[in-house]
Amino acid sequence: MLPNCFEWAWDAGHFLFFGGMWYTIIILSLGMTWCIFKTIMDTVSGKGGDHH
Amino acid sequence: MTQQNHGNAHKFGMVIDLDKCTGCGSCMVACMSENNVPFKEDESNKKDSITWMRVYKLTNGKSFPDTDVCYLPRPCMHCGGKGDHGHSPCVSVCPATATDYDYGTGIVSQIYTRCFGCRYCMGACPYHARFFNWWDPKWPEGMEEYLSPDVSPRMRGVVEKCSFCFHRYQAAKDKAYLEERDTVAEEEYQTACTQACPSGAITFGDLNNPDHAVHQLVNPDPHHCGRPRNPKAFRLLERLETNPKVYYISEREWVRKAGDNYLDGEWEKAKMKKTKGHE
Amino acid sequence: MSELEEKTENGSTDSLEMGVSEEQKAEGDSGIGAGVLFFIAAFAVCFLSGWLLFPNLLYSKKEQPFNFNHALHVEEMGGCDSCHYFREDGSFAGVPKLAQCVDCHAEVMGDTEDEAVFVAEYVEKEKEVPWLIYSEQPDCVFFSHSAHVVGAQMDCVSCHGHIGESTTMKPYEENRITGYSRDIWGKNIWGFKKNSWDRMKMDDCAECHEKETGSKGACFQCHK
Amino acid sequence: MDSALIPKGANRCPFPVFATGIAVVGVVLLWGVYAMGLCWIKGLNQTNMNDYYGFALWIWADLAVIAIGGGAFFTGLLKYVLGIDELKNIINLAVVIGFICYSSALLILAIDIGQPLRGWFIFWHANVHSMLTEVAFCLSLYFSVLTIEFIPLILENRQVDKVPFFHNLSHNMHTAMAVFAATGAFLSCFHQGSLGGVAGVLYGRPFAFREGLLIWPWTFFLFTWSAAAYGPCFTLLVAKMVEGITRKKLIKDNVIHLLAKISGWMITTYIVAKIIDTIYWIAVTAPSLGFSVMDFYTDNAFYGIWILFAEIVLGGIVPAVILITKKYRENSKMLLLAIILGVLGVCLNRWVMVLQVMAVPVMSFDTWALYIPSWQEVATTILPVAYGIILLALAYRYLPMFPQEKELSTEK
Repeated sequence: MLPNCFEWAWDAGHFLFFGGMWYTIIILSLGMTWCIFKTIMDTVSGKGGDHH
Repeated sequence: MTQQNHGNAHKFGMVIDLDKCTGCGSCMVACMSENNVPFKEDESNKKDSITWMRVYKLTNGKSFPDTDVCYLPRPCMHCGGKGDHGHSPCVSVCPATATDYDYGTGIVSQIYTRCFGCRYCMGACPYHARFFNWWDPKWPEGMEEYLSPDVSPRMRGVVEKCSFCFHRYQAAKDKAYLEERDTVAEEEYQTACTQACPSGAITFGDLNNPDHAVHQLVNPDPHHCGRPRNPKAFRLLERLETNPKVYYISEREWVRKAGDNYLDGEWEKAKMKKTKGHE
Repeated sequence: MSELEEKTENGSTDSLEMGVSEEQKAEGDSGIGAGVLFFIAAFAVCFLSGWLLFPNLLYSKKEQPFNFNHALHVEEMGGCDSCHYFREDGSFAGVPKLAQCVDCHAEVMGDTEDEAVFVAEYVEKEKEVPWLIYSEQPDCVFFSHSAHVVGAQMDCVSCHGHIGESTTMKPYEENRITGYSRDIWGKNIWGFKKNSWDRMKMDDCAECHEKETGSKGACFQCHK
Repeated sequence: MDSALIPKGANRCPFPVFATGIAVVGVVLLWGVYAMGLCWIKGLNQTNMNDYYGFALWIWADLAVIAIGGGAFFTGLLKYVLGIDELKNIINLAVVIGFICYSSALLILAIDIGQPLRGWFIFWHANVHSMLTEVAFCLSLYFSVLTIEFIPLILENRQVDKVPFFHNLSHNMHTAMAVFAATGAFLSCFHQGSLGGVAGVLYGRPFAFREGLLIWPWTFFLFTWSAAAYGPCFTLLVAKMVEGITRKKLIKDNVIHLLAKISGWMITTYIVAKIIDTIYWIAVTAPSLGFSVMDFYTDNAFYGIWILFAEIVLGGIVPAVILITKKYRENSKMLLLAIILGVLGVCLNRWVMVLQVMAVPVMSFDTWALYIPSWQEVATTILPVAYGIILLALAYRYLPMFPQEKELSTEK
């Protein structure tokens, strides 16, 4: 599962499966990182708060 | 799952002569004591008690005086799976690789410390050869001293099953190594049930070795995943393509028919084809 | 409108009206500095406690019943197999039983304290020595000494290290959670190993098996 | 008492009434937690499962909640990816329901395994060829997607929203939501499917086994499709229930009818595929393994052919016809009937694919096995329902879950 994790068997199935898994995890974490980063920038520049 | 442990492939298997089996249950008892199989305080409910080897009672459904009974001992079938590639029904579904197919021996393993008890393999096995430890094993006082050190006892919440007494193979190999032999002789590796059977109904050996009794009894067809060429021999649920390594022999036609499921009229056709094929 | 609501609403408009003043900015800078310092300090504390404290917490140390001098015995008796031998059926005898030791140690042989303890406590009382076995594998593991020593012609050192040259017994360290010996999990908390005998985990077996036999093996090869 | 937390302009029942309601459901929840504790401490012998019934009530509940929770991914797909904007008025509800369903499913899985402390083996020692592994990975990942989708709604709580950071975070997460929703839909396709695959790959069980495409049996695709089809039915049913309990109109009819129509067409296509699959199974698959279809439905006290009829006709064709016909769909009683039948239908399908699979004998000399769940199993199955009611009640009370609520209340 992780690069340093010992796999008893390693074949194309693992490659596809974990490839898909890491791809998804990366998309999700990049998405959240972007959200939080942009929020910090927005908040520092004084956006948001009283109006909605 | 594609392990490169093909090597000098043995294919250990079992042949059970149902006409010799008296249903005495010695094989079940021998198996339980050999393999430290735990038991419950109340064994009356058979659906959650563990017997790696279980003897089923079959009847031909006819009334007296034509009634006939057959006892059918059922260990783990150590299925080779479709095409005999080692993708047994249970091995291919286990999410944690707690069970695998050994290409060197054809034996399906079960590792109790890896199993986390999802029981998917039990759902996959049509033979009900797999058992779940619903309770922690509890032995009567003093009995723990009599457990076999060669088989690890199981904890609650894991699945277990017949291993073809693999520890006996290990012991036989140990001796062979020490004596600097490459091979284990037929009689050196025999399962506990085989040796316990008083009527000699069970035969055990290497199906790939033409010198072994099991091979001679069933004459497995290598081009059809080991399907028996002996017309009196059959495997349970042959049509599912699980390719078991346990064969049964019976002279009685109704017993052979009970080994699989047939639609109306199919058995007669199959029989015709089989006899024709062997002429 | 509730009190709470009023407060928060006023609070938020206040800060907005004031904007970010110079004073606040300066405060913020020193705040960041303090934060960084705090982070580094906390990291150091966690790191060091993890490095130094954790192994001690994880492993309990036990002393052997008395000290055993391997080097001396090897010198007197010859190779490892004079005490650790194979039985006829191919199984490995492991740590010698008292009966074997008594062959020589029926009476006190040297003048060491350990020898006195051994004879007085065990030989005379006919009690087996409760040795703590450094390389004891969990119950689920099958290991064939004959396959490795006879079959593959491996020497003892490859897995057990230079224990035959030792004059003292190190303390036995037991993992408090699993109950296994530390020699199985490995000395190094990071999992690095320098020598083939530093660790005896499944991965180590598989690594060598793959190299030597071309296959990591099937489960039942090493499990029971 | 808690008026500061309630969305502006929304009308909620007095706090003591609310608290009493929560307390009543809470008692049921505690009962379930007690049973769960028993299963964890004493083991699975607390259940009536046995070696014939390795998969039982829980796994059915697991598959059922995931199927009916499918409204979240499908509505999300329609709204964020395909851009059907009206659905923004029901998406919050769909997400909350999805969150409840998936967290429940994960909890059930954690109770169901014999060695819960080894649960991580499924990730760490994964056998990627097992459908269950795929289920576990996609389920956990999709649950994180649902959490991400749920967060902005929580941040819209009146007090939380006042904090600039949270306000901006909510806004930004909405902006990126299409990415998350698309990822969620991708994950959902696989895990709904792999749940179907769990039964479909069992080639030792002719009742469950199906041929398929590459490594995926037909049940893989049928499960994904049915979850997308019936999930919205459950979303609508919950919406109707919330409206009934609060005696308020919360979602405009055009939104309801739109989702009902989409669901109807999905069910129609699904049921056509299901019928084809069933016919092929009856005519080809089962006979090739030596079984005639009636072998699966006779000789036992419970599983008659009625179950196949109920699943396909009552739970499939009937709701499909109602939902795709404008006249019936816009009749509120017929609509309610259709969504109830739909939800029951998909739950029945999951029941059949778990429990009947285990009950059917395979060896010719074996017998049918039926089982009755123990109270511990029932309690742990009800536990997620109680938890869901509480979470939904909290979300309704404190979060602006229904964007049209204000408008609809002033209209009155």
